Amino acid sequence: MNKTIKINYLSRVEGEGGISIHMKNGKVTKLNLKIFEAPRFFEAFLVGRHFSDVMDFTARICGICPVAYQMSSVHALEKIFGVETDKSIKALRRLMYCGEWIESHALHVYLLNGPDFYGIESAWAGKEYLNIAKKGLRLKKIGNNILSILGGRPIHPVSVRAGGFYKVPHKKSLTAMLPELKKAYDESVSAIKWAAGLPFDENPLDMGYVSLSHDNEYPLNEGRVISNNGLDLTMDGFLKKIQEYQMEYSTALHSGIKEDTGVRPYIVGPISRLNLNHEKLPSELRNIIKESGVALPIKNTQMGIIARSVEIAYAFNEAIKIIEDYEEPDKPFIEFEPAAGEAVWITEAPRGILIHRYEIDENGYVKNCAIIPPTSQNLGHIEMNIYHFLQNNMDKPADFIKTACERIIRSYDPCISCSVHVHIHN
Amino acid sequence: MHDKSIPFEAKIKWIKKETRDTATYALQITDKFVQKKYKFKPGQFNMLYVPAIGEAPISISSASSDHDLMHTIRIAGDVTTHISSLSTGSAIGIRGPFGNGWPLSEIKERDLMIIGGGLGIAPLRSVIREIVKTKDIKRRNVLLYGAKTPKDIIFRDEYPRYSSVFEVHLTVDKADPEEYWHGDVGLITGLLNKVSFNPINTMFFICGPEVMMQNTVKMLTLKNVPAERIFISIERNMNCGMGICGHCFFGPKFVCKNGPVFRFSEIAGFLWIKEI
Amino acid sequence: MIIKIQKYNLSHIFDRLKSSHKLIGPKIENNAIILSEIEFHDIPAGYRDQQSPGCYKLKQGENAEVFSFSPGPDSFKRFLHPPFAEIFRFEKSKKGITISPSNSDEKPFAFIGIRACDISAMKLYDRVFSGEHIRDKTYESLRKNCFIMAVNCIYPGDNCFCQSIGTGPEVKDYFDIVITEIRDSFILETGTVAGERLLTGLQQDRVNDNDMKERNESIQRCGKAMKKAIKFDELPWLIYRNLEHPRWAEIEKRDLECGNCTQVCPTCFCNSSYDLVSLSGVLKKSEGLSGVRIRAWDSCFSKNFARVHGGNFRPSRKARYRQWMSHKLAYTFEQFGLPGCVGCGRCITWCPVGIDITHELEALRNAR
Amino acid sequence: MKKPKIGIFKFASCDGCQLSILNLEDEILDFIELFDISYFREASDSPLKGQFDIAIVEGSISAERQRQDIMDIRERSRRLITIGACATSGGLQALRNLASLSSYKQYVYPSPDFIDALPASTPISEHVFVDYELWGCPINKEAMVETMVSFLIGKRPGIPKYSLCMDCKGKGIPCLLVTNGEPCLGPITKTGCGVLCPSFGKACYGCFGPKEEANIESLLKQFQDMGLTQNECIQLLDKMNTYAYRKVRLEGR
Ligand SMILES: Cc1cc2nc3c(=O)[nH]c(=O)nc-3n(C[C@H](O)[C@H](O)[C@H](O)COP(=O)(O)OP(=O)(O)OC[C@H]3O[C@@H](n4cnc5c(N)ncnc54)[C@H](O)[C@@H]3O)c2cc1C
Ligand code: SF4
Ligand code: SF4
Ligand code: SF4
Repeated sequence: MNKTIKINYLSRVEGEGGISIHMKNGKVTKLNLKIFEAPRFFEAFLVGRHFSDVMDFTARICGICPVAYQMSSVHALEKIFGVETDKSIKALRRLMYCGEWIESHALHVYLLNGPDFYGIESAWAGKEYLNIAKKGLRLKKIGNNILSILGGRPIHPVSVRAGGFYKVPHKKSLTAMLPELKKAYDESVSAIKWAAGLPFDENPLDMGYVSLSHDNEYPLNEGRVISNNGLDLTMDGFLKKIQEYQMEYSTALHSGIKEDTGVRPYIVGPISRLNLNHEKLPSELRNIIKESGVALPIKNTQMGIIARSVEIAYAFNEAIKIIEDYEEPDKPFIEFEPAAGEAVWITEAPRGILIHRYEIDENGYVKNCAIIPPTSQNLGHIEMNIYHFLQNNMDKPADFIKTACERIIRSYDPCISCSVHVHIHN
Repeated sequence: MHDKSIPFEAKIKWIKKETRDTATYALQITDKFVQKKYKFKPGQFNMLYVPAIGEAPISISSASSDHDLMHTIRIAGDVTTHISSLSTGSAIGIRGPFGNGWPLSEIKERDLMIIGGGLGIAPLRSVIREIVKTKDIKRRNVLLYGAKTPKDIIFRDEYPRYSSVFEVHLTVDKADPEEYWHGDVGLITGLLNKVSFNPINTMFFICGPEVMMQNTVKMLTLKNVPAERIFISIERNMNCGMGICGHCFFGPKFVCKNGPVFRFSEIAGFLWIKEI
Repeated sequence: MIIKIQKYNLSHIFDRLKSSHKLIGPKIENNAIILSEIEFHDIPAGYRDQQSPGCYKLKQGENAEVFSFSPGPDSFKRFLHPPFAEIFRFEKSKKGITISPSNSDEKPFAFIGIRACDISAMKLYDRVFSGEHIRDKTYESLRKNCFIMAVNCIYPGDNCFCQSIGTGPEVKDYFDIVITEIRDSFILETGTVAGERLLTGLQQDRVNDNDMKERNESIQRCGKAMKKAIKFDELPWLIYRNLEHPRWAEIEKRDLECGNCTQVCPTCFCNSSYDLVSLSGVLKKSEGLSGVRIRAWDSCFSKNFARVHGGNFRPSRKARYRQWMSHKLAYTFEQFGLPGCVGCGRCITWCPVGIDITHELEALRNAR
Repeated sequence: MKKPKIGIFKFASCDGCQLSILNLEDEILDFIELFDISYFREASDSPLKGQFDIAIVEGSISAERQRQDIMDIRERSRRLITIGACATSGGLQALRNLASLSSYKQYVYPSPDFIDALPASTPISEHVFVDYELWGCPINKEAMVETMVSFLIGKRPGIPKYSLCMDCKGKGIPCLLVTNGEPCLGPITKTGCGVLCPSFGKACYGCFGPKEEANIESLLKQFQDMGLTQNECIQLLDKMNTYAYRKVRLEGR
């Protein structure tokens, strides 16, 4: 029995991609997750630019998670220049990231992924779903507001610079947000239960989860890279541990963890973060997870929607804490002299760890750079996941397989625009 | 004083099509009180307002003795296009009247020559109708009007009536082969050469495209008409109509407030300066 | 009424004024002196600014005087002629059009530390927006009951030339109170009953002849110290004679047309009105529309400013620059009987490429 | 009145401008009420078919496949609006137009031959007729609303083309160029962002592209007088709207 399944253009994912599958005699003979988003060559034209352009440029890789790019790059640069920012700057950056997590996760949970569970083609295709979508938009808006206060606008904010911020907000303008943040937090907590109650297909998969880990916080901007398979590496160490490779059908590079037997796919993102760091969550959230009957670790990627919902609630919680503790710094940024050097930095983008590596010359210009976005790290894993699914569902009708594959892909919240800007570093 | 920055409502009473892109609209001011208080002079204009689209300055083309308040409008851009899509009974906003109007007091003892080009006849119609109403034929009244083609002649059916009081001369830039045309062909300046007048005792009211006015004025000056006797109505971009927005500057003049009618001698120094 | 007070006593006047007015005065923000709602301690006492064409530097003052600085980019204009003002709301339905004028019921402004040049500009504004023939409600509602606490300049800014126009440095009229700083005191003169009422019962000293002498001398000294000047009596003819001078084409090369000069100019009033409709203002069911009419700052430097259907009266940059300068130095006299340039020097300082109106005027004088 | 049919299309871009539409939040439901969004990959499954009253296009043309697609979309659409720096001026990725494609491919990809990329990243208007261009990186959502409302009620969108400085002054922000000597692109850049960078004390870096008749040479000369090198000046312009700024400079010559 031969079967060919093709999705020319994936919808409700960010960027341009498709998939083509071929099965023959009960075997999957071809499984190509095609990424045909046109390449934009970011790493190439970053070379020769002044370091101060880096945050503005890399933000343009992705309109959904620009802050992630700014965070990975600004920390990498600060590491090169030996700049240690003070406590309140660190807190503000964390707050900014919370805004982005909320905005990005809410978009995915309510507008992109949510409709899958209701069998509709878009968030506005059904009257019943519209109220759920509205709630999502409300949460998303608050995430955007956080970003607007800190960076002027939610997409490509303008305030991040090496050493701190161009300008930091007054405490007043932040505390003004507290009432709506608290309301949103409550709403997002009950949304965890909603997410946990959605119908999930059976497709458990043993996976290699990878995320940052930090001694006393849920990871965002700092930490070591760990996995459930015993990995525990510094940021530099992790970059050495992975291998990037190009597939003929994809403008995005894939990557995997180097092992004696070859490269092994791994998964990054909310599921990994939650599985590896849930004990860093506030106890209230831990209880909610338990009450909702969610068994950790999550082994089904469809349940990513739960992990995202948990993280939305966490981000609200964290934002409230940060704002309440916030003290305006004396100066929005620390002065420094740029110096030659190189560094790797990894932060937790909404979709998982985002790796940046820069080499700067003595005048402060970029000599070399590499960016490995979370989605390209996940590509191999997505293929593996689909492969696994196909093996158990080979006999199902093509339409069923098609929808299921699309749902699997979507459950990773892949950001294809991001993924095509990778650069082989080794 | 009425706040002229706030429009009031009027309803379209009737519409008469003049040419393919121009029509005359009779308006009735809705509010009785405003209606009563609303007074204008020939040559003044209103800012017509289509909510959400914007405003356009439009001359009043009726005489104050006319029963209806009329505007004759050519489709030019957003606002005028929207007006052209309105029908009888539709509402429109008005602010005004604005501007100074034609100096009727100055023609008392003199002959009058009205020179209109294209749509420039609209604000002049106001004067024409006023004079026709009063049958003032002690003086010599001449009307020269030029349009692009016979089809573009505005108020075409009205000239026979005006000829009881005015010597009417029509000309077109180009005769239309499809239509019988027995009038003149050529620019308005050509017509001016054919009509005799007393340069010392005639007043000139001119309105039309800026080049036409420039050339007409040039010729009149050559024919020894004193600059004080020539009045022209100027067009500029307008936004407020009352001298606070600065869009309509013509040299030191606000066209909306000091004009749109200017004595040529007042602005002679600026008329020839490019991009003033 | 003329009185003398100890400097710190000014804060009591502030307190009194605060109950009825919004105090608008100088304050440092982002390395420059701007105007905003202030407290007494916000006044950048002792600061000096160094200004040159296209350059402004604020120096933490060693000066003993409180009002030793000169005006920054801001002026009363932002408050009386807001950059963005709602004129009315409209609603159109099948039935007709409803217009509801927008009103603000905020406290009136008190302008603290406003200088002679800006007072001159305010006089002009009063004529522009509420002259003989027009009453602009938007302006009038903001202007009504304003309190003017002016200051006589005793140091000129580096780009000031009000002396040569006669618009400063002394505040001669149009004030409720005018302050002159002498050593450790302020001399306060009142110009209106409102001014007098504010000062009654305040702890004060007698003003003697010496004080007044010192007052007059320091203002005079300030006038003499100005580095810039224009030949005022040659205006407007110098401009009218030279409307087609080749210099305009030369300026065109440098001119950025960014509009900074017009926006900082306290006499530039040009604006554009337009309707704003949001998506929810398009009422699908009733085929109606609702929205607001906005009046926003504009400038003769915007290309669309002189645009009409099918054309533009000032298509070239040089014509637009000429329009600006001619309006400032020539047209306004004819329009309103007041100078359109009050000599504050703002357009010189805040022009990013430092085009200097006094130099350009000089250049026009020179043979072609 | 039937709802106008809208298609939202993407080419080489970051998705930020499309996201600005979803970021309308409060107004997105009105948007759906007033328009029939019949194609929007990022948010909906419905397939590409039929004609459109408005095609909203994000992203630049940088692969042969895209060149074909944009012509197809244009033929199906009554109006075509480009949104964002990528679609209107080639975007940040147009920086690669300055270098050779093969060297770029080699820099990024181990097997460059698999990659379909045109030698340059170009704005939509280089390929098909564009009815209206919305600038910005990303676009401003109010401008998006104004454009869509204008389409509905039949008028020209009232989006200014003058400099950022005009609005910067309106906001009362002291000029960074004059007070701090920062090389701010405000004087030659179109307004539209809401004066973000100057309000953060950062020099404008030109998200909204050149203003009408930008006098770039004069500003660059000023920057050089302030001590910037030629290379620094060029790099200021070579950002998201490099293609547009370069075009203005070439045409100015
Ligand atoms: C005193 C006077 C009397 C007139 N009398 C008549 C008359 O009797 N009959 C008649 O038909 N016409 C008359 N006109 C001409 C008439 O006002 C114009 O044809 C009319 O303004 C066109 O308006 P519109 O909105 O249709 O055209 P548009 O060109 O769409 O708009 C006109 C105005 O909108 C603004 N505008 C347009 N586009 C832009 C843009 N891209 N950016 C910024 N601003 C823009 C401009 O301020 C412009 O003035 C008169 C004009 C004046 C000054
Ligand atoms: S015309 Fe120009 S110079 Fe005159 S007030 Fe208006 S903006 Fe200022
Ligand atoms: S213009 Fe900017 S924000 Fe818009 S898609 Fe392109 S990179 Fe993203
Ligand atoms: S800061 Fe920039 S945008 Fe603002 S006025 Fe100065 S040059 Fe213009």
